[in-house]
Amino acid sequence: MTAGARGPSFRYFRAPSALPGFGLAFGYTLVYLALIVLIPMAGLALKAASLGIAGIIDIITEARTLAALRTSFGVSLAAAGFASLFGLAIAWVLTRYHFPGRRLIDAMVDLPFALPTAVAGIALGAIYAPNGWVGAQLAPFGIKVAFTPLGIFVALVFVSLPFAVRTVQPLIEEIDRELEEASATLGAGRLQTVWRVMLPPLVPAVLTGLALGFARAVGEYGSVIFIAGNLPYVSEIAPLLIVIKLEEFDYAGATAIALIMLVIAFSTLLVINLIQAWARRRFGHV
Amino acid sequence: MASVSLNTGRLAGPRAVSRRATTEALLARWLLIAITLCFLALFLLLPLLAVFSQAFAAGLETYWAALREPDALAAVRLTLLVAAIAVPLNLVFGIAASWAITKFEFRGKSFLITLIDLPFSVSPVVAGLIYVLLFGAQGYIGPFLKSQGLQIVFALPGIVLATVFVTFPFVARELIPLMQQQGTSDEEAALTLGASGFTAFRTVTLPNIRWALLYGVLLCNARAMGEFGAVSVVSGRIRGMTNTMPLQVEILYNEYNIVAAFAVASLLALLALLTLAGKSILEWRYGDSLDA
Amino acid sequence: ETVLLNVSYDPTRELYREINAAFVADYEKRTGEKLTVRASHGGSGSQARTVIDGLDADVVTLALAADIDAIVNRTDLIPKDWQKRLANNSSPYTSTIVFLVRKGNPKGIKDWDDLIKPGVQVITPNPKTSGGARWNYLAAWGYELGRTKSEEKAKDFVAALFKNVPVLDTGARGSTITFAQRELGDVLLAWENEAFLASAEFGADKFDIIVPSISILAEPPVTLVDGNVAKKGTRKQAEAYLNFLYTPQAQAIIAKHKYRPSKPEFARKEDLAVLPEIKLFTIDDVFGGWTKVQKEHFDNGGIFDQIVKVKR
Amino acid sequence: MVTASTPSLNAARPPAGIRIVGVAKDFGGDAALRGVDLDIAPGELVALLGPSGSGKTTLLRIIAGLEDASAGQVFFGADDATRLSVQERRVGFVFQHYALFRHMSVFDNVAYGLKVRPRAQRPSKAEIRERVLSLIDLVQLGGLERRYPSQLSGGQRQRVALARALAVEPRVLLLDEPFGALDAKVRKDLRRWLREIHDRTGHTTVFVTHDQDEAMELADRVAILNKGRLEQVGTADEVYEAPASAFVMSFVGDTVNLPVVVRGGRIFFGDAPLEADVADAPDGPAALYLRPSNLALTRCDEGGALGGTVVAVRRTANGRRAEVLTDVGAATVEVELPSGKTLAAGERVGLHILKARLFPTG
Amino acid sequence: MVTASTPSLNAARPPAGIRIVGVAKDFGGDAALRGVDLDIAPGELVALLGPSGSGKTTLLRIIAGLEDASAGQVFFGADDATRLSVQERRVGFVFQHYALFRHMSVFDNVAYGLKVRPRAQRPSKAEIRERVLSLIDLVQLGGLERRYPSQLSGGQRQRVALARALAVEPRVLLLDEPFGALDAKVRKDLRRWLREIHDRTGHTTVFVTHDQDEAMELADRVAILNKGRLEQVGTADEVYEAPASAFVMSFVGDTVNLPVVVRGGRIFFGDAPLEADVADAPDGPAALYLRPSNLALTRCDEGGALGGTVVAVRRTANGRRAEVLTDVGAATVEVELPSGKTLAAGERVGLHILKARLFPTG
Ligand SMILES: Nc1ncnc2c1ncn2[C@@H]1O[C@H](COP(=O)(O)OP(=O)(O)OP(=O)(O)O)[C@@H](O)[C@H]1O
Ligand SMILES: Nc1ncnc2c1ncn2[C@@H]1O[C@H](COP(=O)(O)OP(=O)(O)OP(=O)(O)O)[C@@H](O)[C@H]1O
Ligand SMILES: [Mg+2]
Ligand SMILES: [Mg+2]
Ligand SMILES: O=S(=O)([O-])[O-]
Repeated sequence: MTAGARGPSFRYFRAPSALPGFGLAFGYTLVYLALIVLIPMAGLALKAASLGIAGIIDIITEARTLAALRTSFGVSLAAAGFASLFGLAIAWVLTRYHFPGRRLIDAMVDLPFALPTAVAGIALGAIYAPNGWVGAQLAPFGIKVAFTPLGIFVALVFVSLPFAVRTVQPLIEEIDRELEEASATLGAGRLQTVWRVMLPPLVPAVLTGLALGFARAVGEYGSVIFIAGNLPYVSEIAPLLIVIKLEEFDYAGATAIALIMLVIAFSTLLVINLIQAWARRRFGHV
Repeated sequence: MASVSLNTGRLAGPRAVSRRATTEALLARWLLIAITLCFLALFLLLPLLAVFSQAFAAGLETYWAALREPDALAAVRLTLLVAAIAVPLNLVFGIAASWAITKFEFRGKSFLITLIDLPFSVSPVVAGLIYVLLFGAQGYIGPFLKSQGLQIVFALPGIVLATVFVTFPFVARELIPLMQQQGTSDEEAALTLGASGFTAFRTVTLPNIRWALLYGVLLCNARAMGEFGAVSVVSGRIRGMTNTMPLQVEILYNEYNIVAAFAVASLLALLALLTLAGKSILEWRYGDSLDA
Repeated sequence: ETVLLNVSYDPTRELYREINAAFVADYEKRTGEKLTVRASHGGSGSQARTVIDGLDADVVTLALAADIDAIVNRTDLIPKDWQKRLANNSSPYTSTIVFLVRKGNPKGIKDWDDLIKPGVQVITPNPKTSGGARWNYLAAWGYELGRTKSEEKAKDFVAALFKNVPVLDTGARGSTITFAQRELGDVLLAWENEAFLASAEFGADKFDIIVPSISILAEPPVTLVDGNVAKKGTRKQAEAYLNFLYTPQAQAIIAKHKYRPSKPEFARKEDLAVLPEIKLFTIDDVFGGWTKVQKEHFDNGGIFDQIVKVKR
Repeated sequence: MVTASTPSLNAARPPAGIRIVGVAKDFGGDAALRGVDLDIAPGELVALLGPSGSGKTTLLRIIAGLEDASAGQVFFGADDATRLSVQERRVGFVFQHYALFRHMSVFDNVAYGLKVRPRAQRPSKAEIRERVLSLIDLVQLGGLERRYPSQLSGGQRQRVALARALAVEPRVLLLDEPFGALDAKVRKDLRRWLREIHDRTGHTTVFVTHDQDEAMELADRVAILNKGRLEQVGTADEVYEAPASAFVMSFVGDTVNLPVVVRGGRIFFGDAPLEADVADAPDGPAALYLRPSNLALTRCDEGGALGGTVVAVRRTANGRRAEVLTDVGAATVEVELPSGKTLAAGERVGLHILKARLFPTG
Repeated sequence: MVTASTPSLNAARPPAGIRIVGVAKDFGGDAALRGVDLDIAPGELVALLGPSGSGKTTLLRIIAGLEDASAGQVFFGADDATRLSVQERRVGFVFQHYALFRHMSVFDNVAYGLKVRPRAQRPSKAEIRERVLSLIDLVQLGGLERRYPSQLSGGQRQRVALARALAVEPRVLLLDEPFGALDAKVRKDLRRWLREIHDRTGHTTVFVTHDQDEAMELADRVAILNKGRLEQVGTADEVYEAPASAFVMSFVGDTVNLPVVVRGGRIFFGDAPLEADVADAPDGPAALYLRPSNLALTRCDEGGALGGTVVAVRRTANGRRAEVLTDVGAATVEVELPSGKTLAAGERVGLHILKARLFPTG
């Protein structure tokens, strides 16, 4: 970039730099972002706006919509929470213990990232159906997984698991051995050390993982529809309701629900950022 | 596993006593490992096994036949084509975005990062919907484009767009933390040595990020080939034309062709496994240059 | 090369695969022109939606007239009088709704009123998105209405029936899978052809087909999408395709796939023989046509919505 | 300065001495420690000094019980500490990088050791509060008790770490390069302050450093480790004036080192006999060590002086030094210049050895 | 040492001087640089010395063109460098953390600047090879050219960085705390070695450091920055002996600082008049700065001496210092002890000021 382009008029927007290519890279980023994400989203907003606030509220307060949103958010929260809990344990085991096959298992945690959701859906459906490998074991106890909200839960645990593990794992790796030793020299037993010294700094990461997993779970479609049963008021999720509304030619309804989900997605991102800002202030890291 | 005897009482000797300072009791460790293994087996391993066992349930012959079916082949071809378009697009975008974000200071940077992250948390179904709203025959610009003979939704462009949307942040996400950590001094060094901006990028920046880039591309590709929700909304499900592999899985499944469904699924699962293997190899060999 | 796109509904996958092949061969023989016919399948409602949103269908072959009406109402692709353009209300075949139960009929299901018994699990797709499900719904309604002559009772009856539904798939095929493969539920309300197909696919030793005392005459209509063929210049071929459906060759194929051909004389005797005798009522007789039914029962806030709302 | 009297801060019981007997440690490669014996008197402050990798940290961790010795024993007073777990040893350990709990305020960090005690031994809340606050006062952080570690400077963090270690009334206090991560200026301040605290509380203290200044200034005695072996233990003066080995001599303070040969009690550098004042030495090759300040500059032709040429004169922070290339042996020797004396490169000078030590080599 | 003659390493043309005129820099907060003027002669080695945050790096980056000045100009010889891009300035820049290209071998790192030249100016492969190898020899890394940066020690990496910067025949050489990340021992070695290289290649060199020893030892002249302002530029002796400000005095070398009052040309510390030897000073409060070596110990009752009590005697690496609490003013003063002299805490002494400087305060 020439000296001229680094003139004062630019400075209020960005700090000058000797490195070239900002204009090109930034411009391309914006244009691409606008084309792929912003303009289409604006279309959604426009469509929703034509409904008016009252119209939107009408649609999303429909009993069936509310039920679907409740199912989506409730089960997603439960699943992300469950995944976070086990994710913490898994991350702990993978970073702190050495046992045969650890690397393999570590690699496997990313499976839900890489495995297409539809494949996961039919596979989970096949396993947890009353005649599947696991479902058949549970059936005698009257526990039904597939085609119940529990099935949604299973699918969503599957998709949110890697978020839970991968956000805490680096932090566990980073735990300063000296902290544990300091705690021990101060007289704390192992359980006290884990509970009072090692876990609290992980809380923001666990929350971040939970929020990421939740955001992903709420939007998940592919794996859920194969295992959910899709019963209105019981096991119907919001993304499916969007599809159903679309198939009923109810664009307005679909848009309104999509909008609500977008708002939730935005808020979740916001919450994640807040958690991270807070953690940075408090712990000096995320 | 560390070999620590359980009787770590005072008489057990010094070795056993002090190890406790930084690790849990043996029993607790075993318990945790067992829980982990069970959990992962139940949620990750079993589905994977299910895919392959069902795919081969009727023997190898049937398996191959299912994959040689013209519709299946068409789906494979379409999926590869979509990934071949979407991944490079997002690759270029990822590099440009992370260059702008990590090498320069400007206002609204964190807002921009949030926007880039947004597609991660948007439901794939919504991702499909927004393109239908925009490009559908009832949409904002669909009728105009259609009058120009341009078919977006229910055709390749729509499928590509939806795929690009859901895989949008993958490469950028992988690069930004790494490049942030690497700072600008390497590029500055190159400049002081007389390299032009582009030369510096080509000879210094790119090699510095190559493994993270590859990793980002692997994940982006896996997701691009596996996307279901968004694509199903914009696909139109035309046999042999607009069905990607995941959609083909659903279709076969719906035609009672369970073996064929799982056969195609097994291809996707294989792709996932290859992706993970590639990632593990990268991490193992180039761990430090992947560090975020 | 000319490509025709037939947008159809779920259970016709196997049917149109064979018909398409036959038509392409026939058309080439007659005109020397090579054609490709592509098919798209899904829940009937959702298929109509994709056409409305711009899917370039040359012909639509859907589960019920209301779905084609939806296209008519929301676009100008198809003229209003489409149903008059072809014989038999544009339905080259008809079908009906029967019950598929598990082998030996352990719950002893004989007729519609067995479906509302406590403890009986009924599998049907969602009437909002599936054409088949709407026929299911209307058949049940018509049965009770015919028995009691009371709209109220009919509504309660259908509500009770849906209370016994544990899973609502979006298409007929999804429900069949749920019932047959995932072994959920005691009885599947299915297209007649779908019931036969399930038996064939999963083994006749697994299911019994139960024919209720009365059912509905389902008339899946077909039509040309004039707007699209005009643009693509495929009118000639698309019309030929639809007309082919009424030919002896196609009618035979239709019967083979357990649909009821509009011209049974062209079907093979043994194919017709397996189709049971069944008393059928029509939608026009009992409900006064699709337009009315759609508005009263299935539109937003309609009776179906009220029924499932009450369910909770 | 803290003015309030803080009686409760002194070790509740009299401080214990530490006895280290034949401690060795082997990590699999080279031995990290080889038969270290060290007696530390109750209330004494000993600095462990040595180059990187000499085993200082290892020895400290063995004392604390964070590491097991491969051989040997550690006694706290009369107790065999080797049989005690870390928790039971009650050591106050201060880490180089503070190891503060980042999610706890200063107050909670300091209180931690008291709060995790079994209920029976735990002081009441009010007692804890009082004790913690007086400790925070002791380390001169009064008023900062609600801050978090990330809101403190490095020096302040290290003081919190010390207060935390002191809170549990440790029997011995162990510090592993506590000021290693700090600026030179802050280090200097903290060093004096630590000595004051020590004098006030009277803990038996072991202090690891690789900074000789720090060790000399702070400690009652300095223990010098080299490659896992204890080379010398003594006061700063003893170590400086009477180093037990060539390593100690060159590690503590600046030295000039000349390769010489002893023949019949006389010392030869090259061919030139040196009139260095050293104790009787066995014949054979040896290294003559001396301090830059133990060299006097004379006129070049003066008898007995080592002739040389000034190569450069450099400023140091507190004076100037000349680099002289000797005529014989071609060794480069640093000489402290008396203030005011000027010398230019190229000038010829004579060197006179005032004091030196001889260590046999070969 | 390298013996091969390396004529091609000397700057192809005579080295350019650097002239900095009124350079200021403003990052939005406090000004990082305020009107800095500095003339650097061709071939000179100037050290930029100053505390953290004083603007050293900023000034260096402005010279290199990596940062734009908010005001002022930089000249390389007669050329206005402000109008040149980074590439056109041809500076050799050495970064604190090396900034070596990790994916290139030592050879490729050093060759980089030659390889990226436009084809017309690019030397032939053989020439590049020869030049790079002789540079690698120059920095004493002969034989390591196929290693990767990760296989080198910190000191070796920094030497590669220097060779890389030299390879492009820079007009000026800029080093930003090049040894900041290294051990004290390695720093010391590299420092001399750098001076040798500089003397051999004759580049105009600017060297940033916050280590006074390094600056004093290495540089022809030292430029002292404080809060973005240039406080003094001069040789090491000038800066040490005749500091231009209180800041320079206390930043360079150890100082003792007494708050005094000047009345009628005489200096009072508390009530006591001091017979310090300072130039004429205006009346009013002032700070008297002196070096520990500028204090002489006398008998306590000697006339004119400042009475005090020894608080502590500490070893330093190369001698001993006494801390003395003065009777009047209760200031703590450090005094260098002549070698051999012993003093105990509690002893009474007199202090005699040999030399001091006065800076008005208030
Ligand atoms: N956990 C360990 N595993 C293997 N070797 C170790 C371990 N800890 C220390 N060592 C080795 O033991 C030797 C002594 O290390 P130690 O940390 O005690 O040195 P130190 O004197 O503290 O050095 P520094 O000044 O660098 O901290 C070194 O050679 C080191 O490599
Ligand atoms: N890119 C920047 N943006 C904002 N402020 C900056 C930037 N770079 C430097 N500063 C500020 O300018 C002042 C001078 O910084 P500079 O890095 O030049 O100091 P320095 O003398 O090199 O310090 P150090 O010894 O710590 O490297 C500091 O107050 C610093 O915070
Ligand atoms: Mg150490
Ligand atoms: Mg700097
Ligand atoms: O295909 S259906 O419309 O009948 O579901």
